Amino acid sequence: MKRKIPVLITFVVGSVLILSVFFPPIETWGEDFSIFFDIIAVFAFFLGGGNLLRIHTKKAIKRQKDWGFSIVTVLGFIIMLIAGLFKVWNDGGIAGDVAAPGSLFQMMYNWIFTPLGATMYALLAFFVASASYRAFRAKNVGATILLVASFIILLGRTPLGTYVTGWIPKSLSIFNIPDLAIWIMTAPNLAGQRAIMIGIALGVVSMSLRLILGVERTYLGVDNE
Amino acid sequence: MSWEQTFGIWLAAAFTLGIVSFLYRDNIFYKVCEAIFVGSSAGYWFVTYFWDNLYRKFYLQAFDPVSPHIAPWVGFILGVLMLTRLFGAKIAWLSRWPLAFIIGATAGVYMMFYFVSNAMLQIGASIKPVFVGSFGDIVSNVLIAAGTFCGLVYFFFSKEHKGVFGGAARVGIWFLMVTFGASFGYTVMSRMSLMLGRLDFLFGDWLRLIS
Amino acid sequence: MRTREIIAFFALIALILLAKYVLPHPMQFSPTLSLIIIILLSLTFIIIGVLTLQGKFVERRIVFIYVGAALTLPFFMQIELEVPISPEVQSAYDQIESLNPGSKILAAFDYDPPSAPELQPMADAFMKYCFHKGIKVIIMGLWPQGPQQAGQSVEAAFEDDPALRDKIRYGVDYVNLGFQSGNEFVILRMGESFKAMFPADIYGTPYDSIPILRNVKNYSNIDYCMNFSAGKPGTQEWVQGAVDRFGLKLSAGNTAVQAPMIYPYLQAGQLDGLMGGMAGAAEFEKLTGYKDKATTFIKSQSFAHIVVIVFIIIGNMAFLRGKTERKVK
Amino acid sequence: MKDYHRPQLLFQIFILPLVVILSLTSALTAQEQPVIPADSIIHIPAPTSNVVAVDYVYDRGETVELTWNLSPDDTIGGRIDGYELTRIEQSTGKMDTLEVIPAGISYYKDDKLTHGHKYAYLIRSVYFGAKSSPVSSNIITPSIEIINWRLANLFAIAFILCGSVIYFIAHAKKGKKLFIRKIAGLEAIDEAIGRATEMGRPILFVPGINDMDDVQTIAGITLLSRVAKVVADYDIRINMPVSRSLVMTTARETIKEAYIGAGRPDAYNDDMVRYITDEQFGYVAAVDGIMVRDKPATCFYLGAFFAESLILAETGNSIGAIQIAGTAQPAQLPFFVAACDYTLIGEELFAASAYLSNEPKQLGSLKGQDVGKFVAMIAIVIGVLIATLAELTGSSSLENLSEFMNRLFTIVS
Repeated sequence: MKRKIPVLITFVVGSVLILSVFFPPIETWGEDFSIFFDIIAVFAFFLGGGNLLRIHTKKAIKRQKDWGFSIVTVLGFIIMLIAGLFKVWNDGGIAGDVAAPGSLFQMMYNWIFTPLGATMYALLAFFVASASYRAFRAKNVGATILLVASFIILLGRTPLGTYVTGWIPKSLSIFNIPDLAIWIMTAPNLAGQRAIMIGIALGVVSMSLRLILGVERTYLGVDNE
Repeated sequence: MSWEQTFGIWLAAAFTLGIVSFLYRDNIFYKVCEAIFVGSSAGYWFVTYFWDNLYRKFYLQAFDPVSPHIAPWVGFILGVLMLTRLFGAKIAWLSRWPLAFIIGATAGVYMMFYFVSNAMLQIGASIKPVFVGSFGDIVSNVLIAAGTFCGLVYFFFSKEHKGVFGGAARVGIWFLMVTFGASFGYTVMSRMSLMLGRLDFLFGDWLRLIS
Repeated sequence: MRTREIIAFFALIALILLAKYVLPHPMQFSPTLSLIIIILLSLTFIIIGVLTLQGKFVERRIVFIYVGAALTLPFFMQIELEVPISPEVQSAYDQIESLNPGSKILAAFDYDPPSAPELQPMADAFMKYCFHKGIKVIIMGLWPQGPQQAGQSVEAAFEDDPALRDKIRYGVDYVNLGFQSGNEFVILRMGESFKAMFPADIYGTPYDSIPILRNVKNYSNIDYCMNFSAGKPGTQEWVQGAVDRFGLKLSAGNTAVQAPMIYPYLQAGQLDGLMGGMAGAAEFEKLTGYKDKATTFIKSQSFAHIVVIVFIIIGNMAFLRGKTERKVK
Repeated sequence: MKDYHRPQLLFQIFILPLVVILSLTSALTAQEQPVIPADSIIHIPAPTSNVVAVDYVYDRGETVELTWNLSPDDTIGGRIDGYELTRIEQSTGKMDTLEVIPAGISYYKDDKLTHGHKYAYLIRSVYFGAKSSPVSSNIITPSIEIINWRLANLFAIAFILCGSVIYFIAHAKKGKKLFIRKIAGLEAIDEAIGRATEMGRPILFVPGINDMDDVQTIAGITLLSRVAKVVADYDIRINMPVSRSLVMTTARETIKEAYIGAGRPDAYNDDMVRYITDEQFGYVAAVDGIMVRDKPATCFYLGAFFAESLILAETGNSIGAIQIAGTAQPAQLPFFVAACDYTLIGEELFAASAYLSNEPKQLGSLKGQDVGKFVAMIAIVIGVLIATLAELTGSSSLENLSEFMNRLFTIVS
């Protein structure tokens, strides 16, 4: 019984939502699902947040390696929670907008959250260079095409490209690097994108059916009989 | 500049340098930044979920004085079932129901969504006359149609990549490689501009070395 | 704390003090000095090339140093670069150019501070251009921080031309409806009614009492839409939800990583124009005439691109060197 | 009597000049409105004709489409502003003035109705406040349609695809052997885990940063069950930092089940799966920290990834781990292809769990996918051929066929 009901729920909910596209009276059920999901996710967060607190406090108490940083994480979590749930220094009080300027929550967001997130994201500038240095090597035909296509786009998307091939006459403009870069983006790139997108759609259809028909059940901790 | 702003800028600069130090190697400055980031961001998202979803989407709708909605209660009940995991294995299996609901709904909603936007529209967009417009357009159109076709051949599962079929599959992977190379090259620019944003902060707002 | 970490800490403090109190503000290298720096750096590339051919391969942290230098030094150099205009940015600009004063643009801000460096310059140029052309802007966002970024664009427009501060009135010439969660379902619902998704603006004023929104019920009552997107939900969802279903006319500004994925929609005619990454921002700044950050950033980007290109070449030299070595063995 | 005159006097002294000044200033400042032509006061625009209200089909009975002939005055530069619409609900007689439709447009979609009620519409041509006599439409009762026939083409194609997936699953259940070609990225999963067993170092599994409401995350979790089986058998330490609480609970279920299946339920420990944070880059910072400190031998990145894909892949590369990635985010595939040892491209991520399970039922669904690809390939080849021939020969029959092919794949909602 424990395993039959979840599979049944998945089947019923899945098939109803697939068919809801075709039947106007139940057309908007797909949209309602997103609200249900958001509410369930908040409850699930109690498990997640609880796990975070448990692991880091256990690590701090037992003085395992790097236990000092666990204390910092727990403190950061609790301070942010208090600042947000009780709307500390928020002009609008408890009814004010949680991200109101001047509130502790928004201050912590601007001073801690944004610089850390933006800098972590910015590390990509270095990683993209080291990945290009390491990975773009003409090992085989595929890798060479990857290298050449990236090379042309790199040149084409900055003023550099115009300098290198600016002299090519208008008639042969396709070989002018910036135009070649745009052509690569709009023709071959498009073909590859389309093949991948169509493939993804078919993959999603097949996997969704496997989930709904109960062929794929491992996610439920249900062993395949 | 108020003292808060100066303190804020110095703190942000310290965090920026702490994260960048990871490029050299893992060190104490990075560990501090990581710990603060993990803790504060987890708190941020819980607060956002609490006010956006629990308060606005559930409480305001379910207890709306004018027309209380029933639908949010479905989410609430399934949410409570999720919490049964906390009370021992005897009733923890109940938490599988909301999971089954989510997975079933996601499979149902996204199947049609992906099928319409990725498959139907992209196939529809591929069906257009080839010999139209200038010579350049003709070459592009032929390439797009052939590339999409060969790309699909590459993804074919039930036939070995041999002979003519193998040839088409190889042309397909070449098109995919052009797509990957182009996207990679195109994004090098955006990644650089992210770091520019940080450098503009460090040398502009913080050290005031640039206007 | 290892000793190296302590030394690094104090070295950093010294550098900060030097920068804060010793160096001139703002620091500018003369054109000749700039040229000398460029030549010196280019020479070091040759040294690395020779080392690679001798089998001593350069490790990734050297690449990091070069990228850091290529991004930072141009800030202080006085050199000019000419920016070519691509067709998709031109058509995005032409679409807005064709709107006559008083028409309404829905500006969807779907990005956050981490992706602001690329999209903020576009948004700033867009806001300045709309305000000066008398186009009314309806701001909303599918990302929590989107509307805040829009506020920064409005502020940038006012700073750039203080006369705008009293000419442009909130609620009449522009409105900020704030963030609404629900991703693509918000877009679908807005097809029926904006008010359903945004009962009030970011300051809590009810929808009906905002002059600019008086006869704006849904997409059919606005003249154009510009979407600044850094991922999901973003331009793809706007195309699927608003263009395909409600025939909304749309142009978009995307981070460079998103742009390639959006090209199919441009090609299929679902999207009028597309500004990709910093180059797109610099082109749009040039077209609208409001040159700002993107124009200066494009210099650093070009140098960084050169570094990446050179290291791709060096990487292949290392690969060939390795291959001949394997053949010799 | 005197008082009677005073108000008039007041009127002449104060009000009349005020009105004149106001109208003058408004005429000057309001650049948009053209200056009021002299003869407008007497000109009343001609009314419209043939106002028809039609129930918008395939809806929840809340939409009616209204069409009418343009008023004879409605020509280029004609003296007409537009058409004012008024809706009358027959049962209550309630009248709502909807809005003024600009001149030149003869269509309006009213979607604020309730099914089953009777409605009628009045249209007046409007020109600077002067309104024509109302022309009324027929009485209409919007009804709910159960089936949206407009999506028949979508239903047909989806039916073929789903039908073939279900057919092949059933076909496989009857024990028929199905041929599926070797997929490099998938074969490598076992090899990569083997490497972890030799080196005795943990496996890192990253299920992407989206929640369980994304099919890519579900695909990642189904692949986790394959990896977890091998991990349970060889007693390798698995380290799974997650970015969403729901993914944490599902992943724990999956790994616990694998350990039970391997007969070692006691070896399972909830802390194998740890919640980090919902924030994209906070999560990436923590995973990078785990990689550099734990030095896993194999890293799996299977799920929805965005900008952080390359941060993970480059850090994983710097510690010398074997990396297998899989995502259906086209924008991130280039980075995984460049920086990882094996990459499952889009569709391969969804096919992976079926492929690795080697169960006939699962492989059947891959065959169904191939039918979809076959349909797509045929549609493109035939579609392009017909469209091109129609273009060259200009024969109407070919053009109709080409039009049909296009309509087959366009969705009109």
